[in-house]
Amino acid sequence: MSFKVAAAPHGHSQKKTNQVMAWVVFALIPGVLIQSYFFGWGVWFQILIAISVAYLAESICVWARERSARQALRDNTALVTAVLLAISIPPLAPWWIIVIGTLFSIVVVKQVYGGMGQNIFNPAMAGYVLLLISFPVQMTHWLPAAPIAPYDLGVWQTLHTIIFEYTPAGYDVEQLRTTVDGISMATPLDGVKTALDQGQILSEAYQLPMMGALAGIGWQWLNLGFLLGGAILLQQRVIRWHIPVGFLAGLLIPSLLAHVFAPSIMPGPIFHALSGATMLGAFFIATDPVSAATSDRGRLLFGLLIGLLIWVIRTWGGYPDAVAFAVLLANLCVPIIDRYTRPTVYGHHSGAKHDAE
Amino acid sequence: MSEFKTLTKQGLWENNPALVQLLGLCPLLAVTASVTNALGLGLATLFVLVGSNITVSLVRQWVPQEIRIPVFVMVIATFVTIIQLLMNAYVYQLYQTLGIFIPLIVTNCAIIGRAEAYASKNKWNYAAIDGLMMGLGFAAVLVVLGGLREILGNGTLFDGAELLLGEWAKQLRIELFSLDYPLLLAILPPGAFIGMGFIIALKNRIDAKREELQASEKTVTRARVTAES
Amino acid sequence: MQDIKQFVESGQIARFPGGIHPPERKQPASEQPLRRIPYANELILPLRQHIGVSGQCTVREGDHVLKGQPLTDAVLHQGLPLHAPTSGTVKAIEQRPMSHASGLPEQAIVISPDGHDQWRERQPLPDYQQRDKAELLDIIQAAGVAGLGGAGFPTSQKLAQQKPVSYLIINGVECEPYICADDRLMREHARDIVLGMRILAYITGADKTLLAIEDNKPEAIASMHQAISEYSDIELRVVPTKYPSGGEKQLIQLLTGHEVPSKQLPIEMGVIMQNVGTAFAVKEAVIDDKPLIERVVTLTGECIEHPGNVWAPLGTPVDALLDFAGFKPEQQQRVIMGGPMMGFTLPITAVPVIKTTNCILVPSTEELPPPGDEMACIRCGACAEVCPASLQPQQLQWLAKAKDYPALEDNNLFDCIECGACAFVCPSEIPLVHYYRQAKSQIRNQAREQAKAELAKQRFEARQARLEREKEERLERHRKAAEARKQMQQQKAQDAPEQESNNDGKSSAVAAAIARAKAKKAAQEGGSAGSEASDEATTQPRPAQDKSAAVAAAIARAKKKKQARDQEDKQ
Amino acid sequence: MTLNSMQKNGLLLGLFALVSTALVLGVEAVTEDAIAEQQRTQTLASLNEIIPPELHDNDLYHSCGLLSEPALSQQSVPIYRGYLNGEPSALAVEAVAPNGYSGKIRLLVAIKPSGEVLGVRTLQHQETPGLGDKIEKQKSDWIHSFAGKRLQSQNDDRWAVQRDGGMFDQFTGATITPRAVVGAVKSATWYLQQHSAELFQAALPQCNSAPQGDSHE
Amino acid sequence: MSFVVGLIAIGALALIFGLILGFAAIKFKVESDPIVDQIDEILPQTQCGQCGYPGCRPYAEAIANGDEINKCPPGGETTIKKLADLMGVEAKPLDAAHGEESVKKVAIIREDECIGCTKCIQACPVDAILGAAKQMHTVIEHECTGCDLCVEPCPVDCIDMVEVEAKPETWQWNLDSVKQNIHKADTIPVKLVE
Repeated sequence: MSFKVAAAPHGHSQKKTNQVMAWVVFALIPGVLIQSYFFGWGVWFQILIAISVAYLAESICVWARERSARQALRDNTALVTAVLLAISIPPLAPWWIIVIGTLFSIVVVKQVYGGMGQNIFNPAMAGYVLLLISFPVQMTHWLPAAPIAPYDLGVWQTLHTIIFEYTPAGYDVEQLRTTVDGISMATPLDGVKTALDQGQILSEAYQLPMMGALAGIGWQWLNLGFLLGGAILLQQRVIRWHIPVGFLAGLLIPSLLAHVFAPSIMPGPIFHALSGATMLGAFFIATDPVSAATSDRGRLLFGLLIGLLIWVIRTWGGYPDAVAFAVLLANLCVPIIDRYTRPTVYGHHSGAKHDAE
Repeated sequence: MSEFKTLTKQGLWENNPALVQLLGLCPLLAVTASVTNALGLGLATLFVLVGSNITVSLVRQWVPQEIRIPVFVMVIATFVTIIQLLMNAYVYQLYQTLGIFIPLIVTNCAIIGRAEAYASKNKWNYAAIDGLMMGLGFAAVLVVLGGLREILGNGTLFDGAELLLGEWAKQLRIELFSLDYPLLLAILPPGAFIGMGFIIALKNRIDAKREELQASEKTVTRARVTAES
Repeated sequence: MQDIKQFVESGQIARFPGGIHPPERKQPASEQPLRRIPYANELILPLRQHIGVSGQCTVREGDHVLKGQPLTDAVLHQGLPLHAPTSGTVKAIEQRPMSHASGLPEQAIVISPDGHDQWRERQPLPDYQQRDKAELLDIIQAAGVAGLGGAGFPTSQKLAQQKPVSYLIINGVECEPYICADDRLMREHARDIVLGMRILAYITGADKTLLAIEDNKPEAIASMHQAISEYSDIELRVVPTKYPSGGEKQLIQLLTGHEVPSKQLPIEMGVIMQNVGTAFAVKEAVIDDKPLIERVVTLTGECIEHPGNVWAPLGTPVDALLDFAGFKPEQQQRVIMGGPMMGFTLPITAVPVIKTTNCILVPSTEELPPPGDEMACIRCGACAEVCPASLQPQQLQWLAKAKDYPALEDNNLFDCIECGACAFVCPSEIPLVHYYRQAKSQIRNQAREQAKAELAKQRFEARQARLEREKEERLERHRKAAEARKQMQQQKAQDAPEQESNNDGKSSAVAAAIARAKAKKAAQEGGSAGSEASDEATTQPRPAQDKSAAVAAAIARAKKKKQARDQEDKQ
Repeated sequence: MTLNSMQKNGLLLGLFALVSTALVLGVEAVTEDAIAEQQRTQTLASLNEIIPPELHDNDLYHSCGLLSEPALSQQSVPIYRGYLNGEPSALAVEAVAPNGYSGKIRLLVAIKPSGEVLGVRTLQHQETPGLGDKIEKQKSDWIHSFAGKRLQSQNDDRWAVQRDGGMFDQFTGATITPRAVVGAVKSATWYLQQHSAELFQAALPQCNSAPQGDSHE
Repeated sequence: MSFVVGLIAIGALALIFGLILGFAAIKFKVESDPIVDQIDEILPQTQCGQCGYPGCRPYAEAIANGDEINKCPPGGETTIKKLADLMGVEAKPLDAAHGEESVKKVAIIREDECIGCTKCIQACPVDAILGAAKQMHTVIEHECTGCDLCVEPCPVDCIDMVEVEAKPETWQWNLDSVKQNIHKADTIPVKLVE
């Protein structure tokens, strides 16, 4: 009788990769619910479109590359990419925006680089940046949050807008975000930045209609929702604390210092923490292991770098939010970070050599 | 004749300066936002390449090994400056567009690369053909990339060709489609990198396919180290 | 060195990076007392059981051997002799499948026991302190004692290092899941182990003996604690349960707070480590004159009815052990020699227990699910987190797949102890250790190939030089012959008018002979000046004409034979 | 040996340098006039667009003077003065908007002595194609929206993009570029308005090099 | 005027740089790297001639002069990779026209069929065959490079190329081979140890 031959070790622990990815999607749920509450049904349609396109694109690529499609589709990485991209873009963006973005993420950023595990950039963020650079108009058309929105769109109206770029009543997105007094509503980050650029001081900027108690109306809750999701991931040990902590430290410490020194023109840490994609970035995007640094020290550094870049770009850059750019820039630095944060291997400590003498 | 054939194949395809040697990427990526620009820089580079190749080949006997690089650079710089002056004088509009990229031709490694690798070792007529073919290869890639980016980013082809070719060229302009929202990325610098990547990938794919097709049944006679004794 | 002393004296336990806590599953095997297993029908003793060269066989097929009688003679000092586990007849000396992951066969002595279990003459030595260390080392060597914890390195060799030893560490950690052979041995033979430790301490001259046991073995700790209570220079160190605390390097780090420098031996830092099982074997070898002929083996896993530890005579086939314990194989059954982390699967069970066999594990699919499909690495870093050597397993994995051997060595592949922690936690179920093993063996093979290429090059060059020389000699010969001919013709021309009537044929023959002789002499001189590497065959004259017929016949014969063979093949 | 090699290489390199330089200088001599002519035509074309021929009868190109004025630019900028029948009729100055989306934007701003803006042209910029480049007259009519406007005071808040509550359109998706252009035109206009009288009088150093013409990049 | 100044300035600069270069050329002359030796070092030294050159060294010289690096089947992928690194070119797959990379082999002479013709001895590039005229020949296994040059000359076809026997210590952890390995015991003839 002959027995099965297998490689050691003969046991296995911990979650499988596809389960890890499934947990990421699961932990996004609170944030997505909040987003759909404040910003309408659009996010669900975007997610739906993104997932379909992602799986279709992934299947075709894997088929063209003559790899096992079953395995590639089961690992759930395409799902994560699709959902992250879908919740990053404005919920009422036309359908072709998310299609182009997802295609770019999956085909160019992921598969062309060799598929799962091989991409040097975060696919969702690279797709987002492509969209932001190419279609800045559509990509900055965020509606004001529900409590201050001039219009309330139903499911059908939302779908109509996504498909035809205007509501059944004939309003386009630009009109939807314009209040009765003819002022179009920007996101809090954008609003504050514009106000500051025009020489207003922070307290004036905070009087803007879209500002809420902590940061922007809707946005503050959205960020808290993603923070909750992040806590779930940490608790499940799907991610480790180094990147989020580095990320938030890199963003909040400089903003705190700046706020202390120039309280009238530098927004404080609470505003930064609860605006834009901060929490989504800290817990869901920067923590993508494939494109992040690997060692613990390296991850802390990687997170710090992203946080710092976000603060720098938000403060002095051309775009209001900067999570995607910061993540991509930090992705580029990963090989260097990895190289210089390599832990000393057992027996290679200088102390060890000294003792040998 | 066969040398001519080889040089043609090398320059246009097998050893294409842009696709294979990856030389001169700086101007290549910078000016290929439209076909017109690409064509302009391609022609300028072609001219310099041929001129420098011939000159280098002619003087090669008198140039000692140690100072060959400065001499080649000087030859190239002279040609580039002359081109710049001529363009400035006679095709001013295009000069405005390609402006800063013309002096960059001096540092286009493809040119000094050819001077060093080919012209300094071969007769002037061969060197001229080499320069011509390499220049054509380079220009072709420029134009293809320029076309790709212009179509994606602008929906047109040969937009502004009159700047290069004169008024009649206005008819060349083709409007493929009118975009409300062009794919800006294509005409921005990252688009050049991505487009270039795809063109190189395509070339490699074609080569692989060709190799597959002509899996030649060449046999190699095995040398015997020891049989003769 | 001073730091180490300070650390050890303080009684601290350090930490090592990484490590994992796999389910231990030492029960129920650890709760059963040690049992003896009846001798199997045949005992298979591979000539080579450890790193190094195999010994020279001293018995022949059909010989009768007594229990404890040496079967091989250790050539040089590196090898270890092998002993008959019981009395019986040498049934065969042949290739048998080996207890090795490769399943490759090796030369083995097969003994069929006669049932009398008759000992050879023994000379117990209770007063080992009276003998000098060298003598004790010889005894241990002659008893074939090898390290029973891991690789089976000859114990006498490890002890013979001429370096000062401060600490003798006795490793009773046994961190790998399932395995409880040392645990059982410590519970039941504490006094013998301590005696062995005394002998080892005496030989090494260590200042202090540290006995390390993991805190998941309270009974063993209690039993050992009692046994060492009378010795002031033995200290018990209880280390927290974590895999792989039992690794030599990791345990040294735990107990001394220092790392063994890469590519150095622990002895360099004044530390030497032996397994508890080895200590027991040393005691038996020295005091009872009982060579290493049996060892404790854990039989465990859910596919076994009576798990437990047994005294298994070396050479006992694994199937005999499994039958004894009531083995009920399932579909896709794995039989693992060693533990679940570092053990290897046996393709067949007709392989013997050898000196390094500590466990036979037959798990069910539920308790140790077989690995799923290998997925792509997502660089999650879980492997780096658990690596006790602080390596970057994911990086090594990329490099191993890319076969970038120089980079692998740069990334310290050879500091990997193959503990399997990385592969255990990998969410993509990549058999990381397997890749490292392949890469390591390939790197070693490349080094071998390189050495071989060097040799080939030398030989090729020597041959070329020789051919060149021979060619020159031949030319020289031709030239001389031509000269001689010319001279002769001249002479002939001169002589002709004078001695026309003389027999010129004769004189030319004489001249030719002289020329030949000269040429030969010249050739010989040239030859002796050259190296002796010159091969005799090529300088041999060709076979004479009449022989060629014989050759032709031989060729014809060979061709016919070949044809016949080909036809057979076709059929 | 060393000396020999040094001499040989030095002389050879020197010789090559002399020949090359001579060639370049020769070509330069040949093309000099053509180049100057080209630049003149180019600048004139732009100038003539915003200062129509009926508004001046002098040679605008030669009316150029260099103005050092921190309110307009750190460097001295060329200023062109148009006269009709000896009377001052138009002023044009190069203004720089330093805060464009990607770098500086060079503009040509012309006003009547009355303060009314005659026109504005973009000379050079690196704004995002498809968005910011609508400040080019080829791409959009936006730049014409300045013509005929007047500046009431330095803090005239109608001189801003609509988003900031002003009267000028911003382009969809791009606010920074028009905001920068409006700001630069505003300060240039204010300066010209305030100083028009003295500027027509002032003796300014002659421009030695013509400005760069309209750019399409 | 500027014409003359330009000429003089550039000329003088060039002259100075030329002098410096001339000086440096002599002063910092580097002995050319014996690239052929480095290449030869990488080649497997089987001297099999499959590359089309008589021996490894001639092929090394050919590579140094620009020949392809993928003509060495015995060296296989590893050698090509190393050569690519050394020569700074892209590694490419082995040129199939020269043969395929296969497992390491050694020559074995079926001794009862050998007629003692010495032809194989002359063919062996590394003198790894022992024997004399009309005497049975044998291969010194650990010196055989597996080049198979001796196979063809043998008039009675008594030389076989057999795979180098795998040993546990040289085993490459190829788990797929385990199933075959366990059957090897049956095929290996039982040998008595003297």
